[in-house]
Amino acid sequence: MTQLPGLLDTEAIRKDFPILDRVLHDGKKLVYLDNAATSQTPRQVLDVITEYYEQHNANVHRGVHVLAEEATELYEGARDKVAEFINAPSRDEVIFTKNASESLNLVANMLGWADEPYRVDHETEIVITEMEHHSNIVPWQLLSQRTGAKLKWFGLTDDGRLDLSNINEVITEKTKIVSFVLVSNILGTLNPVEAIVRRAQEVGALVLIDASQAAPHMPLDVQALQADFVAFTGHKMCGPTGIGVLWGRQELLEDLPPFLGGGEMIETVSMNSSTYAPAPHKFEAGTPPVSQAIALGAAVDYLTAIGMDKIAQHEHAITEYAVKRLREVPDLRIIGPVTAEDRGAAISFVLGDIHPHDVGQVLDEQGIAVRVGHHCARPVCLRYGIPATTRASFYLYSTPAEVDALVDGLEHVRNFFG
Amino acid sequence: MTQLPGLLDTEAIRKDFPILDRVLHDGKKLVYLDNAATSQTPRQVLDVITEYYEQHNANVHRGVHVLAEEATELYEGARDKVAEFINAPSRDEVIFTKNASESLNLVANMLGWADEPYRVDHETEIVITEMEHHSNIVPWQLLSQRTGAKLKWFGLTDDGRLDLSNINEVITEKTKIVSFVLVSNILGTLNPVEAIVRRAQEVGALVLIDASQAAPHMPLDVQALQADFVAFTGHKMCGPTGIGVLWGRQELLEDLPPFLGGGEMIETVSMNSSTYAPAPHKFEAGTPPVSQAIALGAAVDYLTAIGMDKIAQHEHAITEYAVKRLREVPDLRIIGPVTAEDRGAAISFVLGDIHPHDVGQVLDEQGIAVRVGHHCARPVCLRYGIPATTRASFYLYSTPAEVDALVDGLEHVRNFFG
Amino acid sequence: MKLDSMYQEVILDHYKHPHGRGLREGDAEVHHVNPTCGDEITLRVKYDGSRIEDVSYEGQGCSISQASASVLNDLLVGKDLAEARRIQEVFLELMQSKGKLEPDDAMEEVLEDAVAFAGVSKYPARVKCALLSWMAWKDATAQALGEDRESAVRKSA
Amino acid sequence: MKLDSMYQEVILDHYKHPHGRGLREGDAEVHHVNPTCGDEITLRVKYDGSRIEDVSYEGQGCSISQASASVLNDLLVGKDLAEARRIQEVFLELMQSKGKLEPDDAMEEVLEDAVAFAGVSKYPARVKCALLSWMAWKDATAQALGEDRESAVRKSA
Ligand SMILES: Cc1ncc(COP(=O)(O)O)c(C=O)c1O
Ligand SMILES: Cc1ncc(COP(=O)(O)O)c(C=O)c1O
Repeated sequence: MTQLPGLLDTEAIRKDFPILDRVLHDGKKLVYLDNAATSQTPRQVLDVITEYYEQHNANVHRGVHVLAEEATELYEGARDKVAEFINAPSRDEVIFTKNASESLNLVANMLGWADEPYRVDHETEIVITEMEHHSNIVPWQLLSQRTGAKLKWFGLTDDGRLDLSNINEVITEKTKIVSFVLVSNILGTLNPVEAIVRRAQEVGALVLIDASQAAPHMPLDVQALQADFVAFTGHKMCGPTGIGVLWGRQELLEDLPPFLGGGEMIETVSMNSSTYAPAPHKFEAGTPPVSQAIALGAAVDYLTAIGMDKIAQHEHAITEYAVKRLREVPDLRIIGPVTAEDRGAAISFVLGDIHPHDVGQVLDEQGIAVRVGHHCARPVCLRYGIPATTRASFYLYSTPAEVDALVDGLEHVRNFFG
Repeated sequence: MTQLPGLLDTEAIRKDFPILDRVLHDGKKLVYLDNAATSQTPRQVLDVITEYYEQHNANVHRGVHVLAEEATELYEGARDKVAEFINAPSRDEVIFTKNASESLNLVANMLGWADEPYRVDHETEIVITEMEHHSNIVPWQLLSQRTGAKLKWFGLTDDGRLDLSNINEVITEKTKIVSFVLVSNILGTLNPVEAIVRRAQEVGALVLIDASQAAPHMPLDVQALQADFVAFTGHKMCGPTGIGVLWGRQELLEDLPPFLGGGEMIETVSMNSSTYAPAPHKFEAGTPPVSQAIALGAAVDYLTAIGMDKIAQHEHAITEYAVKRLREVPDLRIIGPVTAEDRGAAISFVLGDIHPHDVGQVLDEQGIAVRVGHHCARPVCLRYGIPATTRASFYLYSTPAEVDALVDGLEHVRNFFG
Repeated sequence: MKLDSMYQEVILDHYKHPHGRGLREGDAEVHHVNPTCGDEITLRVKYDGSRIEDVSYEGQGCSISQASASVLNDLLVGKDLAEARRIQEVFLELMQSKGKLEPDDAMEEVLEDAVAFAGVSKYPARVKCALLSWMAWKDATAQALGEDRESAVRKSA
Repeated sequence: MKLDSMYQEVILDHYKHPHGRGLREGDAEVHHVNPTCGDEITLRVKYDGSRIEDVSYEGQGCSISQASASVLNDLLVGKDLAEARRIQEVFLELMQSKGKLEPDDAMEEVLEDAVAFAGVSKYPARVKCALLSWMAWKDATAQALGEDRESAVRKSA
């Protein structure tokens, strides 16, 4: 077996993930390389979900009975865990949403309804980048259409990086918000936060960072990032579906208006008017995703016990190996950075003129699960003149042997369509 | 043991709910009477959740690999189940949200951004009722503030029913939307849908029904209701947290604009503009609550196997018994209908001048879980001049013995504060 | 091998050597995409009364969607509309059969090369690829004949 | 019985016979609510320099929130602000102790009747009830002395 420096003990880790033992088709063992779409869920997290429903399930915040108190403590305890995980200055800055997309839409909507100085209107500008996930494009297109604000974006260089050469023209005094992805889900690129934040601060624009592909894979420190908001999603970091996070600076969360209205987010309600609870509750209307938040807390415990720095190291080693091996495949072109520097563990590529859909299908027949398509980042495909890509993405349980299986599988694809 | 006609075999049913065996404090068996806040979750649903993560977990819609196909089939299969459960004309009319609150906010936001003839603006009116849950008040207050539309509402009669005497003044030609609760979570009242829908149709207003307290407890037929939208929530009907439903008429869903933007809800995206997928996907931005939807499908299977009519019958019998027994308690005043006719299984009351918080605390000490407070329906408390109520609410596993325990517990409360 | 049931020789042939590809003059043009994977097709129809004079197309996509467009061109050009509709319906039925329909002689007579897609119907994610051009044709026809513009209307951002 | 640790005689006494209840003249008035349960209090403070001349209040709520306001009135009226702040802090510490703090003599000296709330600190949902009037007092004081209006500002719909 290939040995690389910095690898985790994947043999032990893989025992925590029952699904990795699954056998597909006629005896092919699952090679799961679709982690950028969603990660698998360890037994430790599943046990917490079951225990919650078997022992503590109740609606939170509003009860004096034991179950309600336990459920509330578990739910709010999960908030503490997430706050610590991202080094938030205060637990009250952690808002639970249903996914990263809601987190991003939440910010867009808050700014659309905000008072000055935050308000986005027809005299202001919004800045994103060409490598955003659709979930960080469409909310801003909608906001721009609905307020008249101008939507601008950073383009990409040929090697899959942000083109910041015109940063002073893109981010101007009119810019109210700059929203960009920390690690691209299609290119794998890790973006230079500091340069963007510095310019945004210069002009007094708020910064929202989409950390959906970062939070699962590397230590995340919202204070070090110096952003105003950070969004990510539970199902990509060993947590369940149905849970996302928005972190925001406390003063902003105090000043900004609510988005969804309803139970839990109020202070007092009469038919004529209502006042709102302080953040984070102001932004959590209705019964929150209680068991999902608790399970995310368990996922955070799981990841922390292994160590986010160790996970990053492991993925870096795997990525380095994968880039090297993929570059040996004839006719294969990596879309995105072609080294392992400043990149995450998602690698997109095209294979000659074989359509990714066909690549994915033939790989699947061998038990290898990759994603094909535009990966919710169609502008990137347009930018590089390709209809779609095939993407392999790794996580803490990925092994060099799985990289080898992918490379062998691609050989098979080439023969099949050769 | 008290035998009532129409009861379910609760002995068998209770075996499905592990939490009901829980012992609290010093050996007190849990008497869970907080079902209007959230229901408990049967083993059948928990098993489906675990099996999903251990066997099929993948992101939906976008993959060609086996897991992605299985996950998609399970997720879309859950949509079929829910559609059948509510007798929806088409499965594409079922939108998965995170809870009923999001479903209600979704409609409010669609109408705020809609084109004519749906658009809510400063020349139009919104109609709700005084017995709405905060989740069906605050979204309309926000919409009214943000568009200038006038918010109007039906008042309540002294016996806890809607006062429809001035229906023609409340619902007028200016009314764009009438949104009301089918069964009140605080009063228990079952509202007369037909009269309201008829008047709304007369003036061309849309009708949204909040069925959060109805879907879990009685057969729900969206076609029979003749509403335009129906909202409900998973965690009150044996499903998990983190999942809600909005049903809407297909033509409306086609015509109305999206709310949250992002992955999954698009047809095609470029930096300059996007087009949207047809409903329901248009309204499901980002990775949906996959496992939660699947679990809700399992909950629907569970409820259907028992039979919604049988569940309604059971609850009616329990409610009748509970109303009778509670009325025997000295100084107890029921807030809401004092018979079991046209009401659900949530019964609010006040006990002399003992504050509900204290009532709840002393009951809890005996293992009896009730909810106390304003139940996210503070205007109802204001209307009846009370600070809060104690609420006992029943479900398919509730027994006459639990009603007896409640009544004994209240006797204890009276002695304690006597 | 299961894969061979999807990637029949006939399909790979059409994919590598598509028939009637390219955009020519038409009475109506539509652009359809498969949001799942980004497959796209631009398709034009030309009618001579109720006779299909031409179906021309451009697009990008996987072997299944490309081959399917090529087969469509083969099957429909020259046919009368009623006949073409029947072919389309039979093809739709086959594709929605989840691999449970074994094409019989009658079906083979109607679908010719298109029966090769029977294996694709086992793969839900790919059924949409196979249907892309057929849905586009249906839509373009409705537009050309001014029957029903409904399905062509999509809210646009 | 665990319940008795919450509902101490002292607390029930204050609840049934509250001290200093009613609204009288003051330098500042605040209205606080506990969104969890709807408990409300309107509270006024009157200062004579740094001496608390009066704390008057009206409200509705459970035994714990009502008794706590009564005890507050007992403890703070007539005290100097610095001393009152110290009492408030000790009470806060006790309430946040989750039942793990056994009040010693020193604490009893400071809190007098208020030590009876030690048992309440075991019930997270009720801690807010016990603190409602104390938070209102802190807020009203800040307003009366014009120190810090921050905490009084709430966005209103
Ligand atoms: C009548 C009613 N409407 C709406 C809701 C909101 O449901 P959720 O909290 O799941 O959003 C509830 C329950 O809390 C309810 O009882
Ligand atoms: C970079 C990035 N942003 C946002 C999202 C959206 O996350 P979700 O689908 O959980 O809302 C994703 C994943 O799909 C992503 O990769």
